[in-house]
Amino acid sequence: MTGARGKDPWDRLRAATPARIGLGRAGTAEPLPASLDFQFAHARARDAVHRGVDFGALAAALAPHETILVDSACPDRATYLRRPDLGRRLGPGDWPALDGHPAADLVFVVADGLSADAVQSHAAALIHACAEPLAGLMIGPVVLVRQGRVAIGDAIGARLGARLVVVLIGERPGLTVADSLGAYLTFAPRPGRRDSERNCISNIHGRGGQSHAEAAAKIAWLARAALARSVTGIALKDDVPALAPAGPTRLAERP
Amino acid sequence: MTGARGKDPWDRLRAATPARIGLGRAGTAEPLPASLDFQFAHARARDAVHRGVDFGALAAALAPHETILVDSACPDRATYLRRPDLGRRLGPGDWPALDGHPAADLVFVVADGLSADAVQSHAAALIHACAEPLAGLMIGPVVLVRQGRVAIGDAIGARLGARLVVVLIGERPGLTVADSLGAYLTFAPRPGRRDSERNCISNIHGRGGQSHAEAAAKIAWLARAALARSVTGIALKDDVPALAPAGPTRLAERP
Amino acid sequence: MTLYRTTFGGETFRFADLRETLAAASPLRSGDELAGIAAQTGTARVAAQAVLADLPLATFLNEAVIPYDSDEVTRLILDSHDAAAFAPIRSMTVGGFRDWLLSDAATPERVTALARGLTPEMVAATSKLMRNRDLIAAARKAPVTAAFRTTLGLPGRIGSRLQPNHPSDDMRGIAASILDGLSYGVGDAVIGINPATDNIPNAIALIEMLDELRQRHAIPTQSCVLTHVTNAIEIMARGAPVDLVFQSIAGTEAANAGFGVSLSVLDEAHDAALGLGRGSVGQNVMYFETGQGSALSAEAHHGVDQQTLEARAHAVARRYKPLLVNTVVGFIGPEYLYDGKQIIRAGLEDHFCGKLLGLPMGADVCHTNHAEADQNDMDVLMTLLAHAGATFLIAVPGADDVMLNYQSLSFHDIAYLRNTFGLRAAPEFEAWLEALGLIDAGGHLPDTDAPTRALIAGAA
Amino acid sequence: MTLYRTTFGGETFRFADLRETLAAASPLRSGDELAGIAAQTGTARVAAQAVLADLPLATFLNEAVIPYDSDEVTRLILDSHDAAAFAPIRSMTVGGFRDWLLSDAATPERVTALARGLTPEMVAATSKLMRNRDLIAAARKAPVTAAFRTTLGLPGRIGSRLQPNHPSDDMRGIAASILDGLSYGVGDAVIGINPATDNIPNAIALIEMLDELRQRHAIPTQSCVLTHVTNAIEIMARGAPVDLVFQSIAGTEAANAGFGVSLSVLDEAHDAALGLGRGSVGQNVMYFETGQGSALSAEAHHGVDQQTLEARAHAVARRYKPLLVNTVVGFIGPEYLYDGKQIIRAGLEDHFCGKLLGLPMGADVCHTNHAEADQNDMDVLMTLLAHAGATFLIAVPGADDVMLNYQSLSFHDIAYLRNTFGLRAAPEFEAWLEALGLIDAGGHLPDTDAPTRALIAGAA
Ligand code: B12
Ligand code: B12
Repeated sequence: MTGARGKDPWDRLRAATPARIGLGRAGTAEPLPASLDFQFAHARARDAVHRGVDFGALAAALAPHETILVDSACPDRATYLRRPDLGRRLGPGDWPALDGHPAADLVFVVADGLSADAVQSHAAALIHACAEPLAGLMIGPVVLVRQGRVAIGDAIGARLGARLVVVLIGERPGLTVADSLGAYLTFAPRPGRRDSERNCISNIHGRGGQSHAEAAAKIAWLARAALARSVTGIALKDDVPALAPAGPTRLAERP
Repeated sequence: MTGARGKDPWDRLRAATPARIGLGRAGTAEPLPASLDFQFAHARARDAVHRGVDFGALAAALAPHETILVDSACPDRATYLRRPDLGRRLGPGDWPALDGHPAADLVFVVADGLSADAVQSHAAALIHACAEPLAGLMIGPVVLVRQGRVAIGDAIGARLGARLVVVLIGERPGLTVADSLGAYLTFAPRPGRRDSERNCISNIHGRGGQSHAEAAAKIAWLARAALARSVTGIALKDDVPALAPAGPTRLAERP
Repeated sequence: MTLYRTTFGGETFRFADLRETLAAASPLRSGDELAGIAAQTGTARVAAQAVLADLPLATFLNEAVIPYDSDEVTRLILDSHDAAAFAPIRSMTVGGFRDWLLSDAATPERVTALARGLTPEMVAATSKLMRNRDLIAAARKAPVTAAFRTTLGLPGRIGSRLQPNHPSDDMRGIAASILDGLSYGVGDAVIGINPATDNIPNAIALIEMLDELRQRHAIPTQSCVLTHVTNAIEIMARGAPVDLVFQSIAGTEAANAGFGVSLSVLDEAHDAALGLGRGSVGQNVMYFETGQGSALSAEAHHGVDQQTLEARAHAVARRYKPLLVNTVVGFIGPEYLYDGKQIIRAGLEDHFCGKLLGLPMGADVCHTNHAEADQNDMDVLMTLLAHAGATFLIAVPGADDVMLNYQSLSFHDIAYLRNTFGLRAAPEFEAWLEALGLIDAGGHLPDTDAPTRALIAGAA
Repeated sequence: MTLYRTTFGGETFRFADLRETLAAASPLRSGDELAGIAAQTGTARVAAQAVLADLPLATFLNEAVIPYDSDEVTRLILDSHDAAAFAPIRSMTVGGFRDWLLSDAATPERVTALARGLTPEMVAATSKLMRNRDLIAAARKAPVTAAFRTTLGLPGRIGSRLQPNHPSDDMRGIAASILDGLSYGVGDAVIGINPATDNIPNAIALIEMLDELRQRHAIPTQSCVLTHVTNAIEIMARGAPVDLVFQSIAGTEAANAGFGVSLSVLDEAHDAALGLGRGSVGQNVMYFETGQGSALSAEAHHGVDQQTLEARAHAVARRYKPLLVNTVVGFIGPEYLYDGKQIIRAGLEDHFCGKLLGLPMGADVCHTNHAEADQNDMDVLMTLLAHAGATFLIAVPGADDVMLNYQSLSFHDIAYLRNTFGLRAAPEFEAWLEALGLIDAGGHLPDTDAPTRALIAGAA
């Protein structure tokens, strides 16, 4: 089935998803061009894991927010990949910049995680997009973390005395999407919080993912609910009516 | 066939070889004790690759032979394993100790190769065992090489102006035999010699291999033939009558 | 008192207890190194294996790696142990059991009869004494079938989960991926979506879409939206057409708590799903994912090695007679399974342990872009698992999950396994594929795309 | 003039010539890194593959990686190219050929008919565009049979070389290992000894011993003493009962010179062996070993990557219609194939290339103690090769060669492949095994050791 007969029936469907559909086949294998595309994307995604965030540029983009840059306990990328425990802890030092801030309702922590590209492309814009939906809440300084994992937000949030911490972090890069940002909300952050005590908003990016505005709206909905009910995690369900039309969706509908 | 019935028929045969015969089986797998033995031996053999030769002790054991210690171009073991090309060359430096020696008929080069144990256990004894069978030949100093490959004998032999170089080298360690020494003879050594221009005597060790006396006798036979016919390699065939009795050998013969 | 020590090659090796021995006996992997419990040397590892080999299997009934009083998974394991099923092997050591399992005496009938008499720790210990070869040969002796609308695990067949994820749960995008998968004959184990968001109305919309699609095309298969089990409970309460309830599970009570689950929550979900009575050929209603490293990641591993904990997660799963269980073997990242070699090994171990414990075990043969692995390693593992008798494998369009950001198998890979080695889809689903012309009588993809065009047209 | 460049993902990649493109397109391995010709980045590797993909297959008939005038292997390849066999694919590109090979249109009949129309470089280039999965699927389409006293390469069968080496060629020790191997049903491809010494009378003694043993037990198989081909010529001249003539070969004239051989020496040996007329069911009288890295090791690689050179060695082999060819895939060491992953990949490549070129290709699935590999990797490779249709695999007692100092497969492993997957020995040899009760009618080892005892007693 190397050469399809007639117009490619997948053309219309491809517009509906960034997924690799309608590749065709050579026997049961992907035809060579698809196979090469895939491997090229793999080589690129592997590189993406190792890129670093330009925190100076990020801090500038975040203005007028005050920013504080900290390191996790991981000295380098190789360690980061093998020692998630260290990525959850602040690195050696006193980090005096974290002291003396007035207690905030909400603190944003921006960690490179596994994708510098995600953080560089989306973190500042997302935080700015949150300004309106979060209006009225007391927001603390934005803490930027080098070599950080989600749970480092617990230590930082506790240190700043924040009621709620929102960690924006680079999700592991995929083949098609290498700049996907995740947001993790934890009420009453302190070291030892479980993942079941957080909420997550994932896939914030521009290739079919959630837009900054959509993500900001969700963060705000969850943040307000968390602050109102003093809880995050599985006890806090996102029950906003479905964005997508409920019920059967026919493929014939034009994208 | 986990439990064999009656006396183990392999008992007698086992004495004839260090090979892992008569292991029995669990289904088609090796029974567990045999499997563990194997893996233990593997762990040990891997360690053996990384051990270093005590060249001081070796030089002492070689007395009264004069010895000269040189390095190959490999700075360490990790490099040695990935860069055989560097193991064939002398390391940076002038190596003045190699100069000023009278031209010799034969020079021994002892290189660690892949088994320090082989060199430590057999090199000195073998060279001493060669004294008598090589009587009458002019023997140069013994050159000891750290991180060396067989072909480094070409550079050393040429530098010393030797007619024949005999490289004694640690063969890669096996599971059962980790101290096997090899001897490689090259007539008119000079960089660029091919392996087909050498002769080899292998498996010099005490676990069913060739004894020092046997190996010394072969080295001497080949060395004298090489010097007489000005050639080593495939043009020089070892045609000494078989040591083992020719013709069918019945297993019944008691070991 | 059991002494955990041995002399090997002249050296004496000592281990503090069962837990430490199990950890040291595990083939090298990064997660155990991260936890600081891996054997320090290759020789120590073999020595620990030798110690394990001599332990009576019964040891595991007396000595828990995590205390009975503090862990409900331990209680589940010991309380549900079936002494009668255990009887044939009660006097064996771990090493003796390994040898017996590989022997001709261990027929599939005898091996499968043992399942409820085996504890996860027994099986994990046994696996540590096996080479990859042995894990393949032995797993073949423990076929397990389960059924809902299709029957999975029959000999000579391999099932597949069709995973049509989309980064924002776009319905048309998901449907497009489903059609793509069906055109390769994929989806007999389940059509299962990981929803990008945690929103409950959104999950319901997806479930309804799946059900509508299934009914419109009369596809004999089951669907699942892999949201959190507490969401699923809520969703069932709202009357949505839920076929299978999904949950990620781990091998300790604390790790499960980190996942936000407990046996009582799972019991509740299982009862609710059974109550819906939606299966046709069977009533196995649960779908679980496991995977080495999750307990350590939740800092809830109690010093137990990740492979033993994985087997304990299997014990959680079997309480619910699931339709599907799969290890997500390279999914988390290099901190637990560093490279292709470790992923391959772990995949074979998890499959073996699951099967021995009586689970319809499958795998997500996968890796992330931060691991030292590539599709060649996946080729190796999928081919080996297919020959080890895996119940099902997961596949996504072009092997690239655009939402979870990792590489799994592609739909093509499932077709490769079937075409090249003559393996078939589940019989009910296969009949449907054949009726639509999506496969020929030999189970092969046809040399025409007309049936695919018809499928797409029918969906429009 | 062909331009070796492409644009991929916005970047432009350039390669100097065919040789450089082939090298950069090869999956990563230490030998190409050692030679300084590996792709510098992952993206450059894919770009080189893209360049290769677009090259017409005919390019390889016009552009030699090593000049025609200076290399007899190049001359052999080009002079013996069969244009008629090439005709069906003459207008294809390398990428098109890869796709076609994997398609249903490429039936075994059509694929095997191409062999003499393919050059090693074409096949090597094609393999570089394939994943492990593809190498397995495609190799299955190119079965090759050859025969001497047994018929090798028949469908559903896997042959085995029994390798009974001893560190000082002790006759009893060797015979003991042979009996051990026979008791596992091993030895249908050949009973082949690597003599520890290079002594000619010693080699003759071994040859006579093998022949006597074979005749005494009426074993339908062939034997070989793997001494240098120039020794074999001398030995045949002295009238010893030589079944097969062995030689290690490489892919360049200079590397072969380093091995002390040339086409004319091989021609001479081949003629001499044919002249003995000792085969019963066939007259394939040569046995060759190849293996990636040997040309580089001899500093005779001309900047060509080791996988392409391996395929060129296959072209040398096929001139002699051998009974057996095997790659010694992990034999040399980590400087050429660093770890299990590279060994597995190379094993599948070598098998694929050999088969496509029409060789009865087998493998020594092996590794050394200085490589990053272990028996788990060997389990993987042997299982994959068995399913890829390998003609034969090498096995030694307990997987430990006590003379060559490396680990190969054990006799047990061959039995595993046969018992677990239903593969069988060569028919003539299988009948003999069954007659002696060493296997049952299903090809399985029996549950009694009586036949083995009888065999040993008969040898005493
Ligand atoms: C890796 C991963 C996991 C791993 C986490 C272990 C680990 N060490 O990484 C495992 C397999 C255990 C896992 C489990 C689950 N996950 Co998850 N996971 C991911 C994934 C693929 C990547 C995360 C990432 O890159 N993080 C960035 C790195 C740098 O941060 P990190 O600190 O190393 O990772 C931490 C977080 O990722 C966190 N985490 C992982 N999953 C989840 C889910 C939730 C709800 C929360 C709060 C935290 C959390 O665990 C890690 C360790 O603390 C994302 C998808 C994506 N594209 O991001 C889904 C994702 C975050 N997971 C998801 C879900 C639903 C789950 C489960 C609840 C599934 C279930 N029904 O049981 C479970 C339980 C999670 C929990 N409460 O602990 C959803 C969340 C949906 C949402 N918007 O709420 C996502 C978006 C995928 C999806 N759409 O299905 N997951
Ligand atoms: C590895 C190996 C090879 C490799 C060498 C490539 C490499 N890079 O290592 C390959 C597979 C190419 C090879 C080929 C052959 N080998 Co070889 N090889 C060995 C082995 C297993 C280990 C050698 C070792 O550890 N060397 C030590 C390291 C540290 O030194 P090195 O500098 O890295 O290695 C060099 C030498 O080993 C040399 N070499 C390897 N084999 C031979 C054979 C001869 C006759 C000579 C002179 C040199 C030589 O090549 C290497 C590169 O220069 C030995 C068995 C053993 N137990 O030692 C057999 C062994 C040395 N080889 C042997 C033979 C017969 C051959 C062949 C002639 C077989 C044939 N019929 O074609 C060919 C051709 C050799 C040649 N003239 O080039 C015999 C020699 C018998 C004898 N007493 O003469 C041995 C003892 C094994 C055996 N009994 O069959 N071999």
